[in-house]
Amino acid sequence: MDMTQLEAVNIGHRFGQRMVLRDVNLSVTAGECAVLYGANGSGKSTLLSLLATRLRMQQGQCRLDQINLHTDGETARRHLIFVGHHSHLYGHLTPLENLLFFRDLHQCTSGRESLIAAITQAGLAPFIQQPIRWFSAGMKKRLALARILIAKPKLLLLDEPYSALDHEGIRWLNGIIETFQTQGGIIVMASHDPERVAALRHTPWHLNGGVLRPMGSPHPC
Amino acid sequence: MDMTQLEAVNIGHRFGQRMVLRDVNLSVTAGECAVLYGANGSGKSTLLSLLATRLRMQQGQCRLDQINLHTDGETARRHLIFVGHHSHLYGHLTPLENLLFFRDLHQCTSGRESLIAAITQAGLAPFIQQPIRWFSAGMKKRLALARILIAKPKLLLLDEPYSALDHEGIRWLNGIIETFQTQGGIIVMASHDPERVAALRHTPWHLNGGVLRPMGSPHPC
Amino acid sequence: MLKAIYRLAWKDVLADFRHRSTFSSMLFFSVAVLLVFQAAFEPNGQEAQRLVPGLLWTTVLFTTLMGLGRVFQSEEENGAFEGLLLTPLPRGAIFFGKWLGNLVLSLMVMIMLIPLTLILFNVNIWIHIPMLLALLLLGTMGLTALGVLLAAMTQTARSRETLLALLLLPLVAPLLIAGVQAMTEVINTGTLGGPWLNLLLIFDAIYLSLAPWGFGWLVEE
Amino acid sequence: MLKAIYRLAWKDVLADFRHRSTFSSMLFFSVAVLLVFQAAFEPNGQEAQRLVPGLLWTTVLFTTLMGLGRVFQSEEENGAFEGLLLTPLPRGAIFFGKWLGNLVLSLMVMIMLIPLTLILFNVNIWIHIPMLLALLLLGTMGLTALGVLLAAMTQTARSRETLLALLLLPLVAPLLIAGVQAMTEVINTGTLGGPWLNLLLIFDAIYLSLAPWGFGWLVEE
Amino acid sequence: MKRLIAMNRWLGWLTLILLAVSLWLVFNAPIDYQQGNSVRILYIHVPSAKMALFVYLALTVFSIWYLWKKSETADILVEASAPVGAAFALVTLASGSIWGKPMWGTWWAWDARLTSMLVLLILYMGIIAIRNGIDDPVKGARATAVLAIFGAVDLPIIHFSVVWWRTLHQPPSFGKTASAGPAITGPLLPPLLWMSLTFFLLGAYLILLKARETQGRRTLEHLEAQRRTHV
Ligand code: HEM
Ligand SMILES: Nc1ncnc2c1ncn2[C@@H]1O[C@H](COP(=O)(O)OP(=O)(O)OP(=O)(O)O)[C@@H](O)[C@H]1O
Ligand SMILES: Nc1ncnc2c1ncn2[C@@H]1O[C@H](COP(=O)(O)OP(=O)(O)OP(=O)(O)O)[C@@H](O)[C@H]1O
Ligand SMILES: [Mg+2]
Ligand SMILES: [Mg+2]
Repeated sequence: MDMTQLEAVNIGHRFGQRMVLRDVNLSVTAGECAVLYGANGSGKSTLLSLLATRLRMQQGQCRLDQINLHTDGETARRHLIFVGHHSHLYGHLTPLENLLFFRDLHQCTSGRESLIAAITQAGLAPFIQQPIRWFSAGMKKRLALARILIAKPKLLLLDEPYSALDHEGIRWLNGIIETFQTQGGIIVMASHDPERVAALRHTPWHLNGGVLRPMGSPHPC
Repeated sequence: MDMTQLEAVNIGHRFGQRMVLRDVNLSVTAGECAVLYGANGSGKSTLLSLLATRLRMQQGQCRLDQINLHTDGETARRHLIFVGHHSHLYGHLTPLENLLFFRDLHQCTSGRESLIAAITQAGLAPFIQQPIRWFSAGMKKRLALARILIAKPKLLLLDEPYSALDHEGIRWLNGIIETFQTQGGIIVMASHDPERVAALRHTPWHLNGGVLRPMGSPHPC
Repeated sequence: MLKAIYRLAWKDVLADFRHRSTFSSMLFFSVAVLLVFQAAFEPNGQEAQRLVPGLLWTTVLFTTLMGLGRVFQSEEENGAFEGLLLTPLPRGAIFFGKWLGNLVLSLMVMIMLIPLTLILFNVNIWIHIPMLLALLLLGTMGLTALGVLLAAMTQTARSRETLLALLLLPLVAPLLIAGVQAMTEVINTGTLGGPWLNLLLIFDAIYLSLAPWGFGWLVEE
Repeated sequence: MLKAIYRLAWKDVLADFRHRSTFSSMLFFSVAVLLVFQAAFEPNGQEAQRLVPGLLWTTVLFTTLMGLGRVFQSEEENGAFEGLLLTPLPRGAIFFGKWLGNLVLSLMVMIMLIPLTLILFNVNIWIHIPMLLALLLLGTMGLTALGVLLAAMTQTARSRETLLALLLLPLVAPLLIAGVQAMTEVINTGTLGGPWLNLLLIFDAIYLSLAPWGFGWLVEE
Repeated sequence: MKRLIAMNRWLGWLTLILLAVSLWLVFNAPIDYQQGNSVRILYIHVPSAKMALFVYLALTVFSIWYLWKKSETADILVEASAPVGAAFALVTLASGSIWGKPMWGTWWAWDARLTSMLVLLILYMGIIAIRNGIDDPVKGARATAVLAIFGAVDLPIIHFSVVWWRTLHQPPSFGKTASAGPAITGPLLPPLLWMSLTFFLLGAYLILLKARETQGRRTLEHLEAQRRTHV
């Protein structure tokens, strides 16, 4: 099998007149986890949205293996999962219904049992019959993250995945990420939490003034 | 001046048939910061909503100085500020308009300049003319927190205040909290982040199975 | 407190009006409704005069209905409605803020709508315009009170708009009938008065006195 | 892909329909609209027959309009619409999923609405029912296509309903006029055909072929 | 609540017996010289019309009780009465229309009573819809109660419509206000009274049945939730 690879070249992005990203170059190979640090409003979420094909690429190019994210969004989306600030869940559906819906729309093949297993792993088994509207912040986050377990993506995009999770939830997530890494997946993550990322094998990057630079030390500020 | 005091006695709460809090007793005096730890879904946000008079008290009693939170919600709300998971901001208004609206509805007396000063402190001065809909997660959080600066509450309720904030934002927030403590305010905060709270003078509590217990060591888990 | 009510109305209507011209879109909507009626019914000369009261009232009713869906929409994002309930205002004040905002908007639409209808349907009853306007305004006061209450009621419901419409129409039917009959009387006899007007006033009084109270019950947790 | 379209329609409508009363609310809303028209216009015996096409079409229009607000409502919470756009489905499929769900619901309402209208307005044209239904269905196909498109367009705009209706009505006016005329012909001559029917078909073809394409453009950022 | 439910079985049998008696009376009642056999619709139409109004009255009382005391029993009763009332309203409208065809020569006319009865049916449907449409049980209960109280404005309009406005519909023909028009007297009256009593009991029986089902469902949901939390 070929090594999976994500290659972003000279990405630039502006909102109105404001240049948020300039000449961003990012290259991540199989099993690697790139962590984006940067101040509030520095453009981390914007970069992730670009990689997730949510925003239209304005400048530069980005490919995941042979797939050009810019021109071939549909194929690209088949191989990536993005868990962002929002949980993308339907409040009136139960956890299981949410995952079933996700599975069908992403055309995954996982059976019902594996969905239930994912929910159990996330610690939500007692709530499997309840509409998720009244879930606590952390419970929603766990369910959003449980989607990683049912699709088998090549690329995982995480925007502040640790927020709202408790201690045990963080361990669970780090476990998932590690497994994903050993299976040759690619991860790009935005975070403000060097302490939590520390447990992972990762490459830190720093985004400042729209420019992305690799960071020497694993402990930034 | 009397010492301000928050006194919650035997608070219980159920959602439908599920008992989320049982016999919670919490007493916080002026200048103290009580930090609630607990697993996801353990009821921290619920407890804060009760203290904020957002949920109706089902069992037990709670008073802030002489004010009974249960029976005299309107007076109580005059003396407290709650910054929760949601920012409670209007997407189509600018930061200044949002704060003006907040000020008028809370019947605070702070002038326009002090609002602008608060926005500047939060690091949002460059964006003062933009509707906040497109702000990044951290920028919204900063604006939500800036409200603390314009009202002079006795009680501050914070639900995971550190999430989405960058390193500098956290320092800023901790500064605000410290000032607030020295002025004799009361803080109750829910968090999953012992590392960040560590910088504060605080009393840790642990919520488990609906029961609230003081925690011995300042570093839980 | 009056200031707070004004502020609330201001946020909903005037700020909106300033940037986005809700007003003109409501006006265009009502003109479009008139056009649809014209296309559907093709009334001839005599018919038209008889139909004018019905046309005006149904147009005002559907325009208000469209506007009402919007009342709580801006409150949804970022949980802003919760923020409103955390202010020290009595619930009645929040209700009247919302009511006032909507009423002002409807009034402005009506001022334009009446002459437009007379022109489009070629009916020569220009001297009655002040009385027509007064009647519509009276009707809209009750209509809006009921509408704001129902909008608050259906805010968290699924298929919100459908439900709002379903609940509003039967409840306003008596008000509508009274309004149409009173207006027919004005057009035929040139005088404002009689039992239908009294009925209209009674319904206004009932709805305006009960609605704030009902609103308080609804939003209490 | 067909499965995904079906799934989308299912989530929006059928699941809702299974345990909730969306369908009956829409049906009774349309009855209420009939009632409002009766109260407003009070047509007599002969007038009624002439008005039936107009009544049916305006009622269907308002009912569809009310239903459309619902289309994207469940997508708002937790940014679920963004989640939909992150699936590997082509945008057209998402459009058709939404369209199908709405069409099915409208169709069911119309099947009940036609006999009810004939009974309530005491018009004896029972033998034409299949043709009336066919005409309404044809019209609704185009109407719903346009409606879903505009609901998506105005989704992020404030004053969504107003704007939606504002944009929808002028575009729909030609379709509506063609429908009313074709139906009048059916009632008068008992035959389905002629230039108005062709016009209806042409509008349907245009809206249905352009709308998915427009949808793709709109949701792209 | 428990006691009410225990009563229910007896109520059921009683209703059945009364139904038999009244049906016997109905089919032995004389045929009206003007209206022919179709007069028998009267025995369905009038009691169900009275019940449609009465159930709404009860619904209003339950709603006030709920808002005041926050009693779950009241909430369950509100939820249970709405469909029963809607059924009675539907029967009234259907039987009225069927009767109207031979009597007035049309299924439907827009007179005040008929229209306000239609409004009542729509209101019932609105109450059912909002009850089902809100996920949060407490919010849903409160919204339903407030709506029901607002809808009560329609009740006097229906009842007095025949007095206030000149209508096609029969004016009241028994009871205190029976002054104008031909009153129902003689042999027609006893079966009507029996039938009214039967319908009253039937209404109470149905409401309690539905209430029991609702309560059972809620308990089941609770047990289910508990079981899952403990496993
Ligand atoms: C769809 C059509 C009809 C509707 C909705 C309707 C509705 C009602 C209602 C609501 C009542 C009870 C009023 C009260 O208790 O305050 C009633 C009573 C009655 N209706 Fe009808 N009705 C309809 C058609 C008819 C027809 C066609 C007849 C016979 C010609 C009829 C004869 C009566 C009589 C005799 C009473 C008893 C009067 C009284 O005691 O108040 N109805 N109807
Ligand atoms: N859709 C948009 N339209 C206009 N401006 C936008 C939009 N999205 C983001 N921005 C702006 O782009 C900048 C970067 O936002 P982004 O969300 O990428 O920041 P971030 O690095 O994720 O910050 P945080 O750490 O607070 O999450 C911000 O100044 C924001 O206001
Ligand atoms: N309005 C509500 N209706 C029903 N259940 C609710 C409601 N609000 C919260 N819950 C339930 O109460 C429990 C406690 O929720 P809460 O939000 O207080 O947890 P939390 O301690 O804040 O968790 P987190 O750390 O994830 O934020 C959860 O199981 C949640 O599902
Ligand atoms: Mg971000
Ligand atoms: Mg929480």
